[in-house]
Amino acid sequence: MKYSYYSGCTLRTKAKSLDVYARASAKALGFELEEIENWQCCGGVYPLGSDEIATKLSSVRALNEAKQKGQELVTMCSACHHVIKRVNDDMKNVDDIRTRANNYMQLDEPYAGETTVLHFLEVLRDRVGFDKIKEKVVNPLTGKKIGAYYGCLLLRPSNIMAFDNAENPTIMEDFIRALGAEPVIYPYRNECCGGHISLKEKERAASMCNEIVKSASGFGADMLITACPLCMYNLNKNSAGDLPVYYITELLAEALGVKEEVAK
Amino acid sequence: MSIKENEEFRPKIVAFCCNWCSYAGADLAGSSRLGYPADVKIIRVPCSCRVNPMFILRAFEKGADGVIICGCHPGDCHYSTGNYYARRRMTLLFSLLDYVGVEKGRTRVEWVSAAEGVKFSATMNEFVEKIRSLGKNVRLEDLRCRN
Amino acid sequence: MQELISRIKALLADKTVDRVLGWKAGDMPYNPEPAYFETEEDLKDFVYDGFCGANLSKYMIEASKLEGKTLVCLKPCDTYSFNQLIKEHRVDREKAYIIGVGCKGKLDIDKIKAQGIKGIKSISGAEIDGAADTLKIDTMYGEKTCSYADAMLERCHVCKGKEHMIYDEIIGESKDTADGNRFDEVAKIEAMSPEEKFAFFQKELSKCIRCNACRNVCPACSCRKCVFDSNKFDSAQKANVVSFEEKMFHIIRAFHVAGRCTDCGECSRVCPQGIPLHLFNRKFIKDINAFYGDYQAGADVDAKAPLTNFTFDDIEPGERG
Amino acid sequence: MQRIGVFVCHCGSNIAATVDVKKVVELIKLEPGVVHAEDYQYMCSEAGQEKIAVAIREKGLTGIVVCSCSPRMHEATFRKAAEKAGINPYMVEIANIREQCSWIHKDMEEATKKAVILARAAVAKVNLNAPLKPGESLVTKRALVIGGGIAGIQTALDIADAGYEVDIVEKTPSIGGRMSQLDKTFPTLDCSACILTPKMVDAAAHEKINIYTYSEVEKVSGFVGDFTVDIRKKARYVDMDKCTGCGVCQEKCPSKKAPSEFNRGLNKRSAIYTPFAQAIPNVPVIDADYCVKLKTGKCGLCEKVCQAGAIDYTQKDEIITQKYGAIVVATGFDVIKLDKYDEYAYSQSKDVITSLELERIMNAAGPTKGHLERLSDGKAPKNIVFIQCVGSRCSDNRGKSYCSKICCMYTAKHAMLIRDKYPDVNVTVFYIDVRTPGKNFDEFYRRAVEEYGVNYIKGQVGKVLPQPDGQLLVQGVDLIDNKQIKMEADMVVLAAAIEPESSVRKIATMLTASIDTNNFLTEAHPKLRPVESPTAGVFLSGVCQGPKDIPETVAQAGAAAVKVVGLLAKDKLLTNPCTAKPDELLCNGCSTCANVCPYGAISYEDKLINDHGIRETRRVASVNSALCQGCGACTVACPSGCMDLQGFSNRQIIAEVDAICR
Amino acid sequence: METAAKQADLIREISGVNPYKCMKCGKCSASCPSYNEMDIKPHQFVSYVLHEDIESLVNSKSIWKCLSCFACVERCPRDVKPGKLIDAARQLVVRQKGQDFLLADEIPELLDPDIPQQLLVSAFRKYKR
Repeated sequence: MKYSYYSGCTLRTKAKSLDVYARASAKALGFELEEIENWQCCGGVYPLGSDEIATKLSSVRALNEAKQKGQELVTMCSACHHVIKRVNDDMKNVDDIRTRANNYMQLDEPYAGETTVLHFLEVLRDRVGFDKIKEKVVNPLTGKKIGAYYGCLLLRPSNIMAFDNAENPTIMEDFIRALGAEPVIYPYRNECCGGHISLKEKERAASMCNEIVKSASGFGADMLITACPLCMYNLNKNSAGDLPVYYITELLAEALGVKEEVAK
Repeated sequence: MSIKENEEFRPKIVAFCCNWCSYAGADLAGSSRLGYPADVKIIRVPCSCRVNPMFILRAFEKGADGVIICGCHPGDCHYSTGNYYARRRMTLLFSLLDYVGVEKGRTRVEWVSAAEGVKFSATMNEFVEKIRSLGKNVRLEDLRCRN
Repeated sequence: MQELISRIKALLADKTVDRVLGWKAGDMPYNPEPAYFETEEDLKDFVYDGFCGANLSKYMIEASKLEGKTLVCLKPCDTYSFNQLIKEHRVDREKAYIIGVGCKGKLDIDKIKAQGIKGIKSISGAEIDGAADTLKIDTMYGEKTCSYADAMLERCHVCKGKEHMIYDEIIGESKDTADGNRFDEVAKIEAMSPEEKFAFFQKELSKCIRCNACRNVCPACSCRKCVFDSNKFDSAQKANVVSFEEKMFHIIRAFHVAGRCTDCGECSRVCPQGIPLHLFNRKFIKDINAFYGDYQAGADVDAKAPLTNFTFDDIEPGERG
Repeated sequence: MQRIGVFVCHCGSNIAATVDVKKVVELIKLEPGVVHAEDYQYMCSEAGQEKIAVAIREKGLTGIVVCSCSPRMHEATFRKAAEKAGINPYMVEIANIREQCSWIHKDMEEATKKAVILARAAVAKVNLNAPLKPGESLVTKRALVIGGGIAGIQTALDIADAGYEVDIVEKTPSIGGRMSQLDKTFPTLDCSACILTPKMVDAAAHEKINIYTYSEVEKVSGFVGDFTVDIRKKARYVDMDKCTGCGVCQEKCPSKKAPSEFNRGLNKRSAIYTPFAQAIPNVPVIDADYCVKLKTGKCGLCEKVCQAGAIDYTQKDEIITQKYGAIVVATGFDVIKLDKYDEYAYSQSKDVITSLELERIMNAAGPTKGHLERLSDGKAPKNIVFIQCVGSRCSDNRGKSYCSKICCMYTAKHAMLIRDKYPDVNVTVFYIDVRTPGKNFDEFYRRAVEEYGVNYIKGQVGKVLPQPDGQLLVQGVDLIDNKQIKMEADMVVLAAAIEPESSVRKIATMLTASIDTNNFLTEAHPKLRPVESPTAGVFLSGVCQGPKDIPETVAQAGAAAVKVVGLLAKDKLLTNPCTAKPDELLCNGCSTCANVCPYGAISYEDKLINDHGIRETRRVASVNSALCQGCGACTVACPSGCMDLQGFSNRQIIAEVDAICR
Repeated sequence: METAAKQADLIREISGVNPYKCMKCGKCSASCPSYNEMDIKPHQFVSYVLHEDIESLVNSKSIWKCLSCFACVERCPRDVKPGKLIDAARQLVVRQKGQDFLLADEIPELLDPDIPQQLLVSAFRKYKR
């Protein structure tokens, strides 16, 4: 099975490991992430203004390329996923945006939201299946107590993201269970890490991250996992650093026994 | 300016409403002051199944630009099954009208309950808008080649 | 045909039947017409060949009122109409003795003429006992030939099958003639733009002279009094005030027979203006099949007709088609 | 040609402010058949009706058109007036120029033009009207009440006291309904069971009331005065005649893992059970999903210990068919599922509960024997937070758009009861508005604040965050102080929205009673006929019609009962004369009409017909006008136009179409 | 005054929010993680737009404090989506006044070697035109 893959800027630089572990794990699980050509940065934040078109076009290009190939589009970074998924929803359901974006794009065939956007975790849950992953695990992470950190962008707004129950999600917990570890459920897993404010307001980001880490460790977590490089940065840099934070793919690669391979 | 207003196309629209749900829905739209264009004129029938295709064609023959039939929601017919028959009849009739080249939007069926004044008004606004965009009904009024 | 005639004679002779409903030779070799035969003597004019396209089932409505039994010759497709009439209590099965006659496809004289064959004196090869391969036509300009299939009515190319749905006995062989898809023509129109559709039907229906031939021949159009002849809808037939009336007439006629029309094709066969009227009925049949499941009127007397039936999940008007 | 009089009503300014009534009068006079036209302030008034009578007498009118409000409002009034003045009531037609004209249009010229057209259509119709005479049908003197909660019980008692037989059909093993689950009631704080149980006993003991518990309505046919209903009596596996209600079977039953419906699943019950101690009938049922004997064939303990020999594992569902003159729907409500409100951590913490669950916790027969304690660890709470409007007043797709009406009051009740019994417990209520319309209601709420020191905060809660130590961190806002609040609580109580009981949709469909988008049954008129369904003979009692509290429910139950009694008191009903009528000369005898008739009103007979001199026996349709309800399905099924509907004939409707399109 | 009405219209248009739907429950403000940093609170944005006091909104520091975490959007029982109003007000500022919350000169000292590109991109989008 092949998927179109949108890595995004950070996964090619600061968050390389998130990317390489994902590809290695995909291979081990029998699917391939085919990076789309000439992708452009998604912009990091979804342009909320209903009259903003230009800032949505990079997503439309990626979506259209996947459509041309007849593939589903897989994303990894929470921000990219949020932006692309929402732009796709606009293209599908908002007449005005679709018309104007297509006027800009001048494609052979107008794009109208035909592509399915999947987050890597959704591929694992809905295409591969956590049961199957469980079978493929060679190094079960037995005994590890892991707090899943979702953040905001993957889940909200739930009517568009349609990723999981926004207030009581389960996908990462099921993922953790599939890897043989024990999920720790704590109420701050869908609270914001501070996001972009950490550039100018480090202290505020720090206090928000500390709340998250405190809650997770209070419930007995000994590590956190995330799918987002910015969350990763904030949790690492702007918290007291009591808990190690890993990318979801790193743990997956480890459990599947392909982590060493990547290191080589 | 007033000339332009006069020129504005005001369609003739006949709405058949079943007595139990849709006519009551229209009354509710009225008592809630939910307006819709005066182009719509309602004919009360006991049930949507009372609407004979003959009535619809007659309306078009006499110059109507759009015909809409409103009945109880499927499952809620006052006579248990009337709207089911109406649904089949109208499905086939509308499909045939489309087949002979009559614009699809000129006919419509909508299920409106007695509690749906808002829906009634919204539906009528939408329908009038649609008919205005389609313009005057010429296809059904006159089929024969002139000359 | 000899087998058929001798059997008929026998049934008349032993008083099993009081009269026979069949076809009598016309003034031309290609225009036999429906007729009653009451004596052996009458039967000398009896004919059954490729030109006997007329569906006799409708005549049984009146025949059912007569004393005694009427023998009626029904082609396979006619038996659907007869069944439908039974379902609607219009004919009396007890009053009918049905001989299912074989059919090798019925011929359309206009198709022969369209091939440039004129001044026809006689035609051979149309006999029911023949192979139905080639027609030999003796004309004022010499002998011409024509392939049987090329001279067949449109309806025979999309034949429902040569099985009789109801009969007392079957006489004569049939030959499968179906080589086309019944709904191709309809699909072609459906694929047109609204403007093209309109232009197509405007052109066809403009030819209508309201002669009512279609109505009179149609076995489903068997009302004692047509709505267009009564004052029930203030729609009594009269000089056309507006030209809309043809359309109204044909749409309503098609609607009234929807779910009841067996697609016997008689309406198109008899139309003096050559309007393909079956295209209305077939559109309804196609829609009914698509929306509510396959249904063939006249195949099963006990089946619920599509317009007197429903399901909770039926599609909504305007949704498809 | 008719002699038609047209009467245009001003309806005060309701019509006259937007429609130029004088102009309508002037223009309608030009219509064929119109010999008289006038306008008046209020046509429906005594004086207005008198004007009609005078015109009928003086001008010899044969038909009447009243341009006024909806025919659903005053058609009957004007028909009666016409009848009194000596013409057939069905010679009256209404042009609806209020609801469908003056109230929805603003431009006077446009509205006037439309009013004239509507009047013209009505005149065109009346020109073709014919006098009609209603038939009669007999009334079955027995009522059915669907639902055995306080609404159903009260309706049944009131009907029975008037001397008519009543059957109550209740889906659960006991009557009592939601009220039996409540601990106390507002605004008096008396014990719910203490006031409900006597009513349950009265109903059970009443010689005119017959109770089918553990039963459901399966099929309804017929019409007002003559309904036929199939009731499914589900297999109880206990013989109701033999059982003494001793309760030994429930004690001995080894399967005690079934969640107790009565206690909202907060504790378990045995497989053989009565829902609660005061259940009526006091006869248990066996829950087939949990009974070891019914599932595996082994066990049979209850049978062994039952001295009365009442256990019968072979019992089957039973269908009872009964005739009724009237049906009352009293199906009640349930609280909504909270799976879309996980920000309040209902599914994550046992200490976040609904108010109805709190009722059970506060109740002596509840899972904690009436002690206020946390379900997670059994500790006594010190701080309790109540959150209002959970799922009510929501226009997103998660909740209900309506106000559930009872939550403000029961929350005040809960707060007060807790502060009264446990004065050291702090109670905080987050509210959007406190709605207390009702006698002594606001006083009640104020007592909670002023006398009981309940802390009311105007603002909502955004999220409830369970803490590692088991506390609940409540993050909310105080809109008056303009402060975000984070407070710790031991328990959070959610005022979850209420919604109609889920079975109501099915029942409404069977009864052809209409239902709104929220599944509440629709009343015939929101103000003037609040306890009647638009379907004749079907009445509404309690929350199935809309949110209401106990006093309102009881009041409505009584009102519904009066309507039923008023109906059952009649021996015969006049039937709608607008029935189908075949023209025998045109009938083909094809039976198509009979195939679409929902009432089986059409039959066929062989009849000697004289068709313009031709005499023959024909198979022709005949309509039983007592059965025909006048839907008109047959008229369209009939290809020849032989079948027509009186009062809505083909020619009348065509005339209306022509008048509108002219 | 006319400009105020125009500004309010513009905000309504950019955000696609209908402030009339608000029932003033405050759940947005109850959910907001930046509440304490804001001078004008999320629920107040709705009424400010309703009262066409856009001047106060564009001068508010709240527009730079919103994290776009969508908690208010997710939980609003009336589908008002106050977060979109805040962003629209921010848009007005960066579009019309060319004002930046982030100056080019500031950036070097804010950088640290671990900063992911994503952070810079997002911050640019949120703070600058």
